[in-house]
Amino acid sequence: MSYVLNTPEDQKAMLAKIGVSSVEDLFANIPTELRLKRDLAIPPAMSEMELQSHLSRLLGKNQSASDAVCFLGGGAYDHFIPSVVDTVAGRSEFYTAYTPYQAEASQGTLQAVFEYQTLMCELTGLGVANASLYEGGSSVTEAALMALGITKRPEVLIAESVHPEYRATLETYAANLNCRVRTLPTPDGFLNPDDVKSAVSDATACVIAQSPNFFGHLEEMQAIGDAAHKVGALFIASFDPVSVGVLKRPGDYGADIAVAEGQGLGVPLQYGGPYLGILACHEDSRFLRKIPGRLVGQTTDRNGKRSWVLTLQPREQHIARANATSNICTNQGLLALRAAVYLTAVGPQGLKETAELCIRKAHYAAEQLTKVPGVSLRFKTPFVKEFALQVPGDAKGLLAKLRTAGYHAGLPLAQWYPALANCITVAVTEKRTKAEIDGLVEALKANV
Amino acid sequence: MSYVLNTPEDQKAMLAKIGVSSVEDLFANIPTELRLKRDLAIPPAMSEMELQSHLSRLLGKNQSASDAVCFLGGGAYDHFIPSVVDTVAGRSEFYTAYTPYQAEASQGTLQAVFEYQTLMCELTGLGVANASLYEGGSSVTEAALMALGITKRPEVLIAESVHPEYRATLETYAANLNCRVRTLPTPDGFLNPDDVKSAVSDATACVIAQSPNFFGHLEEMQAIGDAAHKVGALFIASFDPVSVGVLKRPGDYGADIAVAEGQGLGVPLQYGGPYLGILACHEDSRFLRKIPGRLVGQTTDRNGKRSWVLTLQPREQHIARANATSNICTNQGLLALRAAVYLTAVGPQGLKETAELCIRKAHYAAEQLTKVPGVSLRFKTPFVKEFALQVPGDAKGLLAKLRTAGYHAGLPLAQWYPALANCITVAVTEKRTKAEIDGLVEALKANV
Amino acid sequence: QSTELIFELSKSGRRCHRLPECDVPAAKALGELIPQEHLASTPPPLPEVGEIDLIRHYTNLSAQNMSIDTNFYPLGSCTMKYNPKRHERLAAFPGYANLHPLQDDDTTQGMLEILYETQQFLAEISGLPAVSLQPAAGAQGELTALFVAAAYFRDKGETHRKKVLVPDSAHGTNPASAALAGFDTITVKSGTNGLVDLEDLKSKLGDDTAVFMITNPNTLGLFETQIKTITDLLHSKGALVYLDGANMNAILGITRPGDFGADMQHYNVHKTFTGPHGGGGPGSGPIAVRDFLAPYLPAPVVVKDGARFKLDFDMPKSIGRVRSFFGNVGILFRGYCYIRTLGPDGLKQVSEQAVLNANYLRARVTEGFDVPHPGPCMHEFVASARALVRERKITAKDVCKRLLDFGFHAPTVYFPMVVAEALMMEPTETESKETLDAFADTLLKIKAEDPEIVKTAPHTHIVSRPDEVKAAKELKLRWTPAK
Amino acid sequence: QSTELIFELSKSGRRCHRLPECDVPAAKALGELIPQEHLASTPPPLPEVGEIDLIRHYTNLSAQNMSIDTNFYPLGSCTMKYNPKRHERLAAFPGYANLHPLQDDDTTQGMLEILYETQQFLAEISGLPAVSLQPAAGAQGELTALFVAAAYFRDKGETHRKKVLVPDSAHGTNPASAALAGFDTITVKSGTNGLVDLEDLKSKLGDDTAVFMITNPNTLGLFETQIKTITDLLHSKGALVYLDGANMNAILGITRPGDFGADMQHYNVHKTFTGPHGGGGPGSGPIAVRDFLAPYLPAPVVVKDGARFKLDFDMPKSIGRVRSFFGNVGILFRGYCYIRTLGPDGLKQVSEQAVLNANYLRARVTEGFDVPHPGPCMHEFVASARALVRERKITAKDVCKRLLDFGFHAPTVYFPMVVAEALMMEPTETESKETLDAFADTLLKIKAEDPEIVKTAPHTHIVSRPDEVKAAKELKLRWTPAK
Repeated sequence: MSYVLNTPEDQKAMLAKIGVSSVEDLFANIPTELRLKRDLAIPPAMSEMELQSHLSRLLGKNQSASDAVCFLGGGAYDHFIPSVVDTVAGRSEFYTAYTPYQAEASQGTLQAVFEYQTLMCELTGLGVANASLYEGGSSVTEAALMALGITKRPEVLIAESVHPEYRATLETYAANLNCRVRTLPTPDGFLNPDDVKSAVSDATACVIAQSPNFFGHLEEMQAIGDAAHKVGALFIASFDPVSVGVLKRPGDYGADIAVAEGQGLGVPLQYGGPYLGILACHEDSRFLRKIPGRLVGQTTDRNGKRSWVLTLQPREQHIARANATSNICTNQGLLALRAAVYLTAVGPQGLKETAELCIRKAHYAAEQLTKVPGVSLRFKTPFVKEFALQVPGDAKGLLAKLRTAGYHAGLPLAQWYPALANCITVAVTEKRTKAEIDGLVEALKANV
Repeated sequence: MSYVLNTPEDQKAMLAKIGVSSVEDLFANIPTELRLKRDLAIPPAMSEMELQSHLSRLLGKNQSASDAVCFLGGGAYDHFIPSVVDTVAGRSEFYTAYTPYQAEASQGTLQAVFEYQTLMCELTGLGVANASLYEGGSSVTEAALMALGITKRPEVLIAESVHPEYRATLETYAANLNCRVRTLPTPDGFLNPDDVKSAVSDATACVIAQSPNFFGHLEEMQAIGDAAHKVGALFIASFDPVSVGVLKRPGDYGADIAVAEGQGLGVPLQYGGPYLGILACHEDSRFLRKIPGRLVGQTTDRNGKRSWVLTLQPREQHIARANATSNICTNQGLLALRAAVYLTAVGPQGLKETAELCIRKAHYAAEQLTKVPGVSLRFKTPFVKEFALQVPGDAKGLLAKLRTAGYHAGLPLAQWYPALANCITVAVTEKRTKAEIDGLVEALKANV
Repeated sequence: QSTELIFELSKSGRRCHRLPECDVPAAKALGELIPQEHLASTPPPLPEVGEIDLIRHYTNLSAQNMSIDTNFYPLGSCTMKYNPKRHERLAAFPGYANLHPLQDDDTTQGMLEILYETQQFLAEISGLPAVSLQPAAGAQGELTALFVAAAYFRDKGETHRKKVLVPDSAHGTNPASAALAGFDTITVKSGTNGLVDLEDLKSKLGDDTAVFMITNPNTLGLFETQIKTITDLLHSKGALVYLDGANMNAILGITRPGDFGADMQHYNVHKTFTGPHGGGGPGSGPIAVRDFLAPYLPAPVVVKDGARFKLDFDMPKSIGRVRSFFGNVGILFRGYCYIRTLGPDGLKQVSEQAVLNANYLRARVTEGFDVPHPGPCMHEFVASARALVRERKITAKDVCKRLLDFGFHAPTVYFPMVVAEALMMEPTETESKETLDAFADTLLKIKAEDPEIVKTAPHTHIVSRPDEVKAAKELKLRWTPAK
Repeated sequence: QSTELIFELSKSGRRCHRLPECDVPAAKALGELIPQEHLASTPPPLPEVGEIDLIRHYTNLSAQNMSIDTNFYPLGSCTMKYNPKRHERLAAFPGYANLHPLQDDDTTQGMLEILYETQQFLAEISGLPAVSLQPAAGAQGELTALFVAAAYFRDKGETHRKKVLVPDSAHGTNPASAALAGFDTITVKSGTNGLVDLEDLKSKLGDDTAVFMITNPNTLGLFETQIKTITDLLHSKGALVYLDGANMNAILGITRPGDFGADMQHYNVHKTFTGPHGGGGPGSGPIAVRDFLAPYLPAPVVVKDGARFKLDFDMPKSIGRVRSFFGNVGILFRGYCYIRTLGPDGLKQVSEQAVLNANYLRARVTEGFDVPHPGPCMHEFVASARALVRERKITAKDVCKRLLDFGFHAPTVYFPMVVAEALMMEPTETESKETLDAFADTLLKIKAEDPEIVKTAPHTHIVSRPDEVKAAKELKLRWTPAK
């Protein structure tokens, strides 16, 4: 089975036109000794009906966020996705199109990306946003690379409270370049601006902090940024795009580059990807020369009509090759579209209400959960939709028991922070009801 | 909450233009004493998130054909629906369009219906098909009304083995017209052509038989049709559109009008509707004058380009009013589209294989089930994908037990045929696997 | 894009959908399972195409339609309001989509609860307490109501009531349904004010009158101000009043047919409660009736028995079935979702804003067109292109065709028949002032355009003015292979 | 249709999505939960529109795109094959779509089984046994492979290997990735036959060579016949060979990179295995490497431990992560569905028919265009419009723009740079002979058209030749409200 259309008659006519006698002849340039002399060892073909049964069976083994109440966060959240998002992203003119190199045949994608770029500027309070990157970790890393290029300084400082997988990504990239990454410890669940002040120097290209941080708690972003700026370093802020419905935006507290994981903006959890890397920065030629990924710009066509094209392509790999600002080729076009539709659907009021519901429900949950004996908030700083709890005894074992009770109750932090041995983070989105939170509290009571 | 767009400022501007001071003024023509002075007693508004949770909860109470293995038939079947059917029917240009009265703005729908009509001709072996009717029962009824009109005779003969709900529908309509409906008994699970010969007369407008019939068994359609034709009556055949992948078509065995429930052609079970009423007949002016429902015809536009329009509209209610051939206004456009896509997706070979798989699996199931003590085939005639079983003891109680075991095992026939007290019909589509059939056999063994 | 028919794309041997191998023993030839006389020698000659052919064909065909999701669609009497996307998502949930119609009630309690509540909502909105969800469409709803009326009169022994009165402005389905229910149709005239001519009605009303079928608001978009007088009059003669519910979008939560004297009504769930129109269907046409007519409704209805819901077939006076299975549940389901989304305030707001939009558009359109009947209108109104025909030889149809060039679907044209060169416009509550203004501006612009451009329109669509006479004369209702 | 921006449709107070009331106690002001200094005074100035505005806007925007589902899309090097609809249905199953990336392995056994099998399939198809599914796109796959190579050489103490050799016909991502991995890029020339110039390669190869990045079949659509000689040569110098897997569609089941000497390769799952391109992403770029490179792969990989699957993070030599979470699982999931649908025979058929289609189209195109390199080609080929420029002043770009008027997407243009006025065409196996003929006929027709029409094309699209210079000069990367 394949999606091939040529019938035996077609093939005969085509071979005749080509002037060869068999399809095999077309592969004559592949030396015989390099040919695979057997069938590939993969399972035999399946019809659609069989494939669907097969996957129903396999996926039935998973216990997804539809099968258990989900309080998991850590950079991916169970936010509600309005049906209009699926409807628009399901238009095959969007999802089966390629990169909009032929502008006339791609105005739909181009305009949607231009709108996405504008929306990202509105979310971040900054002047320019690119057409998206792979995910949150890529955004942090590319922002750091930008800062290294812009400042021509060798050192990146990053808070330990930034998503550990973003930090790991940055470190992988940095390992091969002439730069160093220093992690600033956050033993109390936040980055102390005084520690930043003592850590920065004229070697510092940038300071990277995240707020709400990986524990869900807020950082003193203005003070951190000020400390960075004092030595001429850039300040890179990793933020939660849903939270800015009520919180100040990166541009409001002085970030030079804002980065985020955009999954919360209408992207399904889908086991971690594809997600959406957001990156916005100052509208400043120093930044524009170094911004990675695609950019859509407005122009006019030969009849003077407003239109959109990919622009500043000379930065990109397919033109600049080894001198490109980044090796990135694909953006996450379809996810950028989802985010644009999501933000349009919720509007300013809806984003505000969503953020506020998350905050209220998270605080209610924290209040109720910490009434359970032995359970306490691990950190004292304010939090948004996620928070770190100290639980009695073995966190992993406790979480396993809560799963049996129907709750994905939280993430055990020890895998990333060995010092936080019996701590978990609990995330509460607008989808969680009081009844579900109360249910979790009861289940916790029964299992500690 | 509603889908209203007017803001308070819009409303003010609009009222000013109209020249009234409030929306209330626009309702001045409704006498005060007729106004509803209270709120409607319906529950308060729900957000999308709440509605989705609410319906998840309600639908979770159902045990659908996804939750238990489905052997139910009786005119609605759990056939596989290729994903392309959903994709096409999900195009909003199709599902949010109206009746194609403005041909230029509706060529998509018109061409799709023209293709549907052609496909129905190919399925039935007849020359003309309409743009669809409500469902199987409407098709039988409208065909009978056609026959009454064409022959100007007063009597309709219908086999008792025709779907009982189609017969009930026909009787409801006939009750108000100058005609009579006589049901020809089928005590052995089929209509004996000899009984037809003795029943027909020059008062007979038509004979209606169904094959495979309500029990899933075949009728001697050629002989029944011959008997009808002998007295100048029409022969109306109700058939299964999937079965003609291997069975003779109504046109092949002499039917004058072919009718069917089209649900099996890519329409979800969705608790009984919307489904698809198929109706095809001879290409003959006597028939064309009486054919109910919409028809799409080919023509050319003012530049000579092939195009499609609704045609023969003078038959229809919006022009002929009381003299219309039928009162039907809507067809089942979206379901006709689904059927067209389904048939295009399966093609001749796929329809054949589907029909053959149903037959083979049904016969395997019958063979295995009748090995269970006390279980036997109720009728001796050949069957296709459904068959009638005699079971020991209380059929309804047995079925309830099998449901607990995870099987929608069959339909108890007594509700329609009191004489068939402990009989059930079991339907087996191409979706049922050997493992599922064997599972049913085991469950039956354990419960008889 | 190509306008080839799918049959013309067919090539022998191509395939899209494939079936699995047979997993039950298949040693026997098919002819051993089914007698040879029943078997065809070949399957039907369906098209043979690949999946990419199929998808491109239908995707490109879809682009040849105007639709609510792409264009303003002010088709009078059709209530082309926005169809919420959440309904499509919810209707695809397997717990609904994969529910077999003949499952035991024990396995459909969630579904039955939805349908039971839907019955209650429709009863409350109409002020008529007994509801049948069975009719598949508005026209079948009308017919079912007339069957109910006929059964009621038969039961009362009043079989002499053979006449159904219908205003001249009524939808064509009204007289067609009356005929199919075995009644004779008598037309009642409209007055110059567009309302039922009371004197004409009185003159035609008699002891043989079974039912008066009235549309209110009527097809001119006017509320029948004397409706109570009319219904009282009918009742005084022992006749029933049937309300054509096509225009319910104007009066949700504002006035109820049961309260102004209707004994029966149908709903178009696909109009008022946003079932998508699907290019001409499916619809759903439930009816609501007074208590004394309840026994005659089609069976089954959903009843609540303690905490359990069930289908009640025990209705000895029922007219029987008007279709197989329960009804067009898919559309009812969407209607249920809509009513639950809006609640009482939202529903009332629908009618208020639909009426506001119609009156605003009416005010804009009167800047250049006659609107023969006085305002305020309800949810729709009828303009006339009479003057345009006279002055510039541009017909209502020409205007409609030209509108298509500007991305607007046409209004309903030449209906109702009581208005010459009628253009019937229903904007619905889901359109914005900006859209209404853009449409009105375009209408006014067309009025002033070079008549030649208007009379040869549309110019931007895939076809222009298909020849309807030729279609009917050289009847070609199916594709046939070229020889 | 309107081309207004969504911001221009905004009106204060309009809403689409609504939230439920807060169901937990909400007595406290927000400022009591979150210190005031963190709170904004207003939410971001997002557009305010109704649901119908949103849907019409984006539905009409979508219609301004060409796409596989509506048009032939012979974009060379992009493998624009048909994207099966079943994948979209299956990827929406809640058991996949609602799976959180940080769930415990106990709750994701089905998912892990799918990913484990995907690793195995990709290893088998490449002949390279160790697979990482983590890279988010082809470019990231390349980069990850180079990180792996760097780590390997570091581990071996061969840090002097600082050079990466890249043919001049390579994709731009190759040198860009090499630079980002800290290597110096050296370009290797192609010979007149379009293949790697072996002498040039030898002259640039040295003890400081880390990796040779080769695309095979190369971007001219030619199989590097001396590939084994090349890879042996590299290995003899202790260097690694990296295969750019963009063109895997030509060789599935026919020859394997591992068998012809590659040590590492990436896949474009969105090209070869039908992940939809999404208007420019998401992609997915897993890599496969030889056993001795396995320890350096990014963690985690999926391993099987008895009957249980788990994410293995215990990889002390791993380069670390190249992204958060597991990978672009949605695309991998579709690739898995595709491979399971086709099986070994189907996959081989893909390459056979892709190559047949390319050669047939090549034969048709040579009727009117130069194709500088000798055939047979593999899955794509590069034609040149050189003669057309000379004779009729029509450029490759003009031809591309004019193709749009006839409903065909353009080929890839001006790439690879080694061919002047390059038109790179990849028809893929999912197109029919009819489509290829229609496309070739159109190309030949354009060649003979009035040059003025061609040079001003397209004429049937919403815009024509947007000014790219102006876009870059008068940079406008976002909408701003009019003052």
